[in-house]
Amino acid sequence: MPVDMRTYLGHVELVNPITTAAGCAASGSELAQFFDLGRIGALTTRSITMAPRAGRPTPRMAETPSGMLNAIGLQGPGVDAFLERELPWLDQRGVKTVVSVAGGTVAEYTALARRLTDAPGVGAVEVNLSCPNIEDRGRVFARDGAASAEVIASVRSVMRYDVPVVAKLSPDVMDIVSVARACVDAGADALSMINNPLGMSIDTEAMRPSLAAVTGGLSGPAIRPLAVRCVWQVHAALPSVPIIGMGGVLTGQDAFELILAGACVVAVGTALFHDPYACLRILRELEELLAARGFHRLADAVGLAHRPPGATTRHRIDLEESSL
Amino acid sequence: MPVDMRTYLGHVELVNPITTAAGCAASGSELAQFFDLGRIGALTTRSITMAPRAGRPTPRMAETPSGMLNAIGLQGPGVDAFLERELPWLDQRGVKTVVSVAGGTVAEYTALARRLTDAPGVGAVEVNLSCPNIEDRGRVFARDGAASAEVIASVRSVMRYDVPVVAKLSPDVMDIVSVARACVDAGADALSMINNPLGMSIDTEAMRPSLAAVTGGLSGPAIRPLAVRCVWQVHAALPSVPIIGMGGVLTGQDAFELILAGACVVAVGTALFHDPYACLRILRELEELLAARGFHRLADAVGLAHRPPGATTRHRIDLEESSL
Amino acid sequence: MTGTVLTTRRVDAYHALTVVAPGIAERFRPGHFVGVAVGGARTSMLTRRAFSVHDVKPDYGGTVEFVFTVRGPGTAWLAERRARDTLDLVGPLGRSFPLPRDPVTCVLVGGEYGSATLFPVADALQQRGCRVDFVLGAVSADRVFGALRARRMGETTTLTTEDGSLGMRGRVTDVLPGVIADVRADAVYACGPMPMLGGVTAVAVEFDIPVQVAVEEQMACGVGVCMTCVLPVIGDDGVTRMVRSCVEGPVFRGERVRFDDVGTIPFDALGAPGGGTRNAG
Amino acid sequence: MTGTVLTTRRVDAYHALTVVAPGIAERFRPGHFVGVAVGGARTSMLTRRAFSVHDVKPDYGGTVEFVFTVRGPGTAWLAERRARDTLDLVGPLGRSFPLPRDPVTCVLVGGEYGSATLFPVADALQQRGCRVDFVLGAVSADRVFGALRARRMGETTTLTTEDGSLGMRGRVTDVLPGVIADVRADAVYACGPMPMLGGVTAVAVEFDIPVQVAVEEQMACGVGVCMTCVLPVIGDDGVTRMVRSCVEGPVFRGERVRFDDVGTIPFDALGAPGGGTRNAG
Ligand SMILES: Cc1cc2nc3c(=O)[nH]c(=O)nc-3n(C[C@H](O)[C@H](O)[C@H](O)COP(=O)(O)OP(=O)(O)OC[C@H]3O[C@@H](n4cnc5c(N)ncnc54)[C@H](O)[C@@H]3O)c2cc1C
Ligand SMILES: Cc1cc2nc3c(=O)[nH]c(=O)nc-3n(C[C@H](O)[C@H](O)[C@H](O)COP(=O)(O)OP(=O)(O)OC[C@H]3O[C@@H](n4cnc5c(N)ncnc54)[C@H](O)[C@@H]3O)c2cc1C
Ligand SMILES: Cc1cc2nc3c(=O)[nH]c(=O)nc-3n(C[C@H](O)[C@H](O)[C@H](O)COP(=O)(O)O)c2cc1C
Ligand SMILES: Cc1cc2nc3c(=O)[nH]c(=O)nc-3n(C[C@H](O)[C@H](O)[C@H](O)COP(=O)(O)O)c2cc1C
Ligand code: FES
Ligand code: FES
Repeated sequence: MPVDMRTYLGHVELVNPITTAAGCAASGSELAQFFDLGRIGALTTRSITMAPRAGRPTPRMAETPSGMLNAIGLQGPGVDAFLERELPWLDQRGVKTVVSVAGGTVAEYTALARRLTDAPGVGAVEVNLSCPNIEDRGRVFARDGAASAEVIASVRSVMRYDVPVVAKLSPDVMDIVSVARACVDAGADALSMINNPLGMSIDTEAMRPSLAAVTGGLSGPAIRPLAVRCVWQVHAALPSVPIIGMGGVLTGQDAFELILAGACVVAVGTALFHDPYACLRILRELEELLAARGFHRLADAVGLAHRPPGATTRHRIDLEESSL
Repeated sequence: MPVDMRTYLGHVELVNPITTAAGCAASGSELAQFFDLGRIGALTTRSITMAPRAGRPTPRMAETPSGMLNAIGLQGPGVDAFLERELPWLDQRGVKTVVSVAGGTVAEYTALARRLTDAPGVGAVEVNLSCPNIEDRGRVFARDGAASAEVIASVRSVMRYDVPVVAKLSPDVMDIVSVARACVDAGADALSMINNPLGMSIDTEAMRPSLAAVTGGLSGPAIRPLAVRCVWQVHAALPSVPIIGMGGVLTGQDAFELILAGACVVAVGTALFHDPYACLRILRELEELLAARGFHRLADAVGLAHRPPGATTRHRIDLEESSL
Repeated sequence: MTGTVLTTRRVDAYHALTVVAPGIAERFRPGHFVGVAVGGARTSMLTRRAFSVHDVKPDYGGTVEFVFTVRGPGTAWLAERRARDTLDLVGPLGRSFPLPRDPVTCVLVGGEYGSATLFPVADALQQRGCRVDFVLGAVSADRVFGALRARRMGETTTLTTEDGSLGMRGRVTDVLPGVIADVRADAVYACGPMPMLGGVTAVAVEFDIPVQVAVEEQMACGVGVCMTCVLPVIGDDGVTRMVRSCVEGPVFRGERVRFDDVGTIPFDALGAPGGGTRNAG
Repeated sequence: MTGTVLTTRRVDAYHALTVVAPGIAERFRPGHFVGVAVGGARTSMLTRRAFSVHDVKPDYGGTVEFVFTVRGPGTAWLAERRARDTLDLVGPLGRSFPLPRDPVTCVLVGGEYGSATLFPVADALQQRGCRVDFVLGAVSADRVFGALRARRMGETTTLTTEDGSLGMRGRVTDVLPGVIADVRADAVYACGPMPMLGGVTAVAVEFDIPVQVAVEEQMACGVGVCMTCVLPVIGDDGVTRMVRSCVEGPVFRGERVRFDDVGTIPFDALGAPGGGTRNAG
C-alpha cells in the first residue's frame, strides 16, 4: 500500500514533503530539464530582493569536509523580473511555489511582501531572516528575536490571509527556541530551519581567505547534526507549528531523520549541486523507508522520536492493527 | 634551517603550538604509551570538576558526516584525585599542563581555581564555560558574555598571577566577539575556541535519539569552518590576545589554517581518537609546511591571512632576504 | 599501522580479512582487538571500527585476521576490500583473557561472530594442557561462526540456533548448564552479544565457577582517551565505577559487570548524579 | 549516470580516463564538459569536479574520455581509478562551441590541458571542410597536451613552452599574431587558463576576427543552480551581467568576457552594489 505522503504548511496542502531549499534551485527552470517540478511538494525560489543584485565576487564557493561554504550574495533579477518571468513560468506549470524574500530593512521586506500579494502562484512566502539589518549596523535579523519578529509581523500584516508566512531561522543564535517563539508570536504560520551557519576557510597555499567575501554560509551534511538539533528543540517547544527542516539532506534517510525530529516538510539544498535528480530520489527513498517501517501516512512519523522513552516503538504490526 | 616553533600563552612559553584538546586525552597517561608527552607544546587535561563524576549513560557517541557527537558528561575523578594522582604524574614527567576546569556555579569554578593555586605543575588554567549554570535555569555560561565574564573575573582573582587564565568559548552564540571581549575585559589572558556546538542525531532504525543524552557536542572536521571563522573574527577584533584554536584539526594543513586565522596554539581533539599519534604527526606536518613556505618562525604566520588584500604574499625569497 | 590485505574470504554470513601487520601479530594475546580505519582517504567516516582478532599467523612477518558482519557503512566498505589493498589498523588493543595456571577444563561460549575471538583462547588453553569444550550459538546456521574448527579443537562442541537450523533450537544459555555439568567445567570464557554475556555469567555464578567475558560497547577511540565505551563494573573495593571497556576491558570477570545496568549510570556508581558517593573517590 | 571505467592512461603530465557513458556520448558536442563525483561512497568531498570532454567514441554504446592534471584531493582520487571501477558522471553540460557555416580557416589555441577540448572542435570543423591550424602551449614540454595529434590533424601546428623545452620559448600569445597572419585565419577557438584566454581574445580583436573561448571558473553544480561560477559578460544590449559559466558558457565570444574584471563585480554590472543599474533590469 502506498504511503500517504501529503503534508501541510498551515492550510496549504503539499502532495509530498520534499521542496528545494531557497537559493539552491535558481529560477526553477534549470532543474526542469532533469525532472518534472510538479512531482515535488513545492519549489522554493531563491531569495527575491527588490532590486536586481549582481551578488558577490568570485570565488564564491569553497569545499569543506562534508560541506561547502558559499557567499553568493543573493544574486538575482529583482522582484520585477521575478514577477514578470520566473513566477509566471512556474505558475503555468502548476508548480507549488514557496517564494523566499530578503531585505535589508523591515520596510523592504514589507514592500516585497506587498508586491507578492496579488501575484498569482505564490503558495507561501518564506522570509529569509539571515540578512544584515542595515538599520542596526548590519546585525543579521535572524540573530535577534525582536528584529525577526518585527519583520514577520510586518510581512504577515500585508500578505493575503491564505498565504502562509514562513520564518527562516539561523542556527547562529544563543537560543533558537526563543527566536522561533518570537516569530510565531509575531504571526509566522510556519518555521524553516536551518539557514547556513557562518563559516570560513583559508587557502593555505595563497594564505588568504578562500572566499572573496572572506566568510560564507556552511551547508551540506556537515551541518545536519545542527539542523536536527534545532528542529528537535523547536518542535519540542512548539509542537503545533509546522517546520520545514533542512541542512545536509542527501538521502531519504536524512530526510527521515529531520521528520522524526519534527519537520513536516524537508528542503533539499546542497544535495542538488551533486545530483540534480536529488529531490525525486530522496522522495522515493523516504517513501520506501516509511513503507518498510509500516507507516501508512507520513504525518504519523512527524516528531515521532520525541515519544517518551517508555513508549513502545511503533512498528509494522502496531500500525497495521491500528488501521483496521 | 629548522623553524622556530616556540609560542606563548601570556608569558608562558610552549616549545611548540600543539596541545591536546580538553577531554580528548583522558588523564594523559593513556597517550604516553604512544609518544613522549614532553614533545608537544602542552597537554590539556579533561575538564576537572569538584566531585568525581560518572558522566552520562551510553550511548555517548554517534558518528556524523566528517564529525561525531559526544555526550560524555564530564566523567572524571574529581579534583582531589586529580591533584593526588593525575597532575603529579604529568608534573614528574615535565609535561607542560593546561588544566581545564568546569563548574555549575561561579563559586564552584572559583573553588576549583583556588584548589589549583598551590598545586605544582599547573601551566595554565582553561575555563570550560560550556557548562550549564545551575543558578540560571541551566543556561550555558558560554552563551552569555556577562555570565562568562563573571566566572573569568573570579577565577582570575584567585589564580596565581603567573598562571594564565584561558577562557574557552562556544560557537553557539549570537556574536562570539562580544563574548570574547567580555572575557578579556574580565581578565582572561588568552582565549580558546571552539568548544563543541550542540548537535543531535536520530537513529532511524530505532526512531530515537542516537545519544542517551539526546543532544551532544559536535566535533571533528565538520566544524572546522566554524572554528576558522570564530578564530578569524576574534583575532580581527582583539589582535593582541593569544588564541588557542581548535575544531576538526586532522593535519598540519588544518593547524596552519587556524594559525593563519589568528591562533598561536592549536589543540587536537577528535583526531586523537582516530590516530593516537596525531599530535606529533600534525606538529611535523606543520613544521614542514612552514619550512616549505620559507617561514623561519611560527610567530610570523599567526594571523597572516588578515594582511590586507594589497599586501604581497610572503614567500620564500622575501623571507630569505629579510633574514640576511 | 598500515597493512596490506593478504586474503579476503566469506565464511557463511561473515567476511574475514587477513592483513599483514607484524607489529600487531607480535604483541597479540587472545582477547585483543584492533581498531580499523574505514572509508579511505577523505572519507566522512571519522571513527575507527573495533574488531576482535580471530587469528594470528607468522606469514610475511606476521598477519592478523578478523571476522565481521556487515552492519553499516563502515563494515560495508570493509567487505569491499580486496587482496593487496592497504588497511590502516591500530592494535593490539585491550586487556586480553587471563589464562589459568593449571590444566583445568574450560567451556568456551560464543555467540554470532563472538566465537571468532575464542579460537586463540582455545589454542592458548590447550597449550597449557587445558581441556576445551565449545558452546556456539546464533540466530541461524549461517551465523554460527567456526563450528567446524570448534569440532576439531574441542573435546565436545554443542551448537544452538534460535531457528533450529543447526544444533539445538534455542540459545547457548539453554544448553550451557548441561555442558558445564557434563564436562565438570572449572571455568567459562565467553564472547558475544551483551544479553548473552549476562546470561552466561548468571549460569557460571550458579555453578560457582569463574567466568571471563569479552564485552562489546560502542567505541570511538579504542585507546582509552574518549570515554565513550564505559559500562558499570564493580571494583575490588565493592564500588561500582563507569569503566572503559577498551582499556580496562573488553575482558572482564563476568560477575563484576552489572549487565542489567548497562546503558545507565547506576545510582550507586562512583560520581553518579546526586549520588551519595560524591566524596567516596 | 554511473559509468564503468574502460581504460586509464598517462599522457605526459596528464591522466586520461575513458568511461562508458552512452547517454553522454550520444548528446555530446564539442566544448561540452562533464561533472564527475569524486571520493566514492561516504566521501567528505561533496562537489563534483568539472572536466572538458576530450573524446567521444561509439564503443560499448558510447564512451567519453577526459584528460586531467592532479591538482587536489579530487583529481588525486581520480588518478587512482582503474579499469572496471565505476564513476558517477553528469553531462554533457554547458554550451558547446558554435561552428561556422562556411569552410573557413580556424586557429585553435590551447593552453595546458585546455588543448584536450579542441580536438573534438577540430574534428567538427574539418568535417565542414574548414582548415584547422593549432597553437598549443604550456609551461614545459610534458604539459603540452596533444602535440602529436595536432600535428596529424592541423595544417600547421605551432608549439610554445615557457621554458623552451618544446617549440618556441614563450607563450601562445607571442606566436598567435604570426600564425593568424600566415594562415589568414577567419576565426579563433581557444581553451586554457583565464589569462591566456584574455590574451588570445586581445589578439583576435586586433585582427578583427571572431574568437570563441571556453572559460574555467570554479563550479559547484555545473547545471546552473548554485550561482558560484559567474563572470562578467557583456550582453547583446551592452549591459554587463554576472553570468553563469556552466550554463551560459563555458564557451563565450571572447570579446564579450571582461577578462580584466574576472573575480570582481564591475561597478557597471547589472545589480552591482550601489550601482546606477538598480532599475535597469
Ligand atoms: C571490542 C569490540 C570488538 C568487536 N569485534 C567485532 C568482530 O569481531 N566482528 C564484528 O563483526 N564486529 C565486531 N564489533 C562490532 C563492530 O565494531 C561494529 O559492527 C562496527 O563498528 C559497525 O560499523 P559500521 O560502520 O558498519 O556500522 P555503524 O552502525 O554505521 O557504525 C557507526 C558507528 O557506531 C559504532 N558502532 C556501531 N555498532 C557498534 C557495536 N556493536 N560496537 C561498537 N561500535 C559500534 C561504529 O564503530 C561507528 O563509530 C566489535 C566491537 C567492539 C567494541
Ligand atoms: C568547465 C571546466 C572544465 C574543466 N576541464 C578540465 C580538464 O579538462 N582537465 C583538468 O585537469 N581540469 C579541468 N578543469 C578544472 C578541474 O575542474 C579542477 O582541476 C578540479 O576540480 C580540481 O579538483 P581537486 O579536488 O583536485 O582540487 P581542489 O582544489 O581541492 O578542489 C576543491 C574544489 O575547488 C574546485 N576547483 C578547484 N580548482 C578549480 C578550477 N580550476 N576550476 C573549477 N573548479 C575548481 C573543485 O571543483 C572543488 O570543488 C575544468 C574546470 C571547469 C570549470
Ligand atoms: C549556494 C547556496 C545559496 C543559498 N541561497 C539562499 C537564499 O537565497 N536564501 C535562503 O534563505 N537560503 C539560502 N541558502 C541556504 C539554503 O536554503 C539552506 O538553508 C542551507 O543550505 C541548508 O541546507 P543544505 O545543507 O541542504 O544546503 C543557500 C545555500 C546555498 C548552499
Ligand atoms: C569526547 C570529547 C570530550 C570532550 N570533553 C571536553 C571537556 O571536558 N572540556 C572541554 O572544554 N571540551 C571538551 N571537548 C571539546 C574539545 O576540547 C574541543 O573543543 C572540540 O572537540 C573541538 O575540537 P576537535 O574537533 O579537534 O575535537 C570534548 C570533545 C570531545 C569530542
Ligand atoms: S573507546 Fe575511547 S575510551 Fe574507550
Ligand atoms: S556551477 Fe552552479 S551555477 Fe554554475
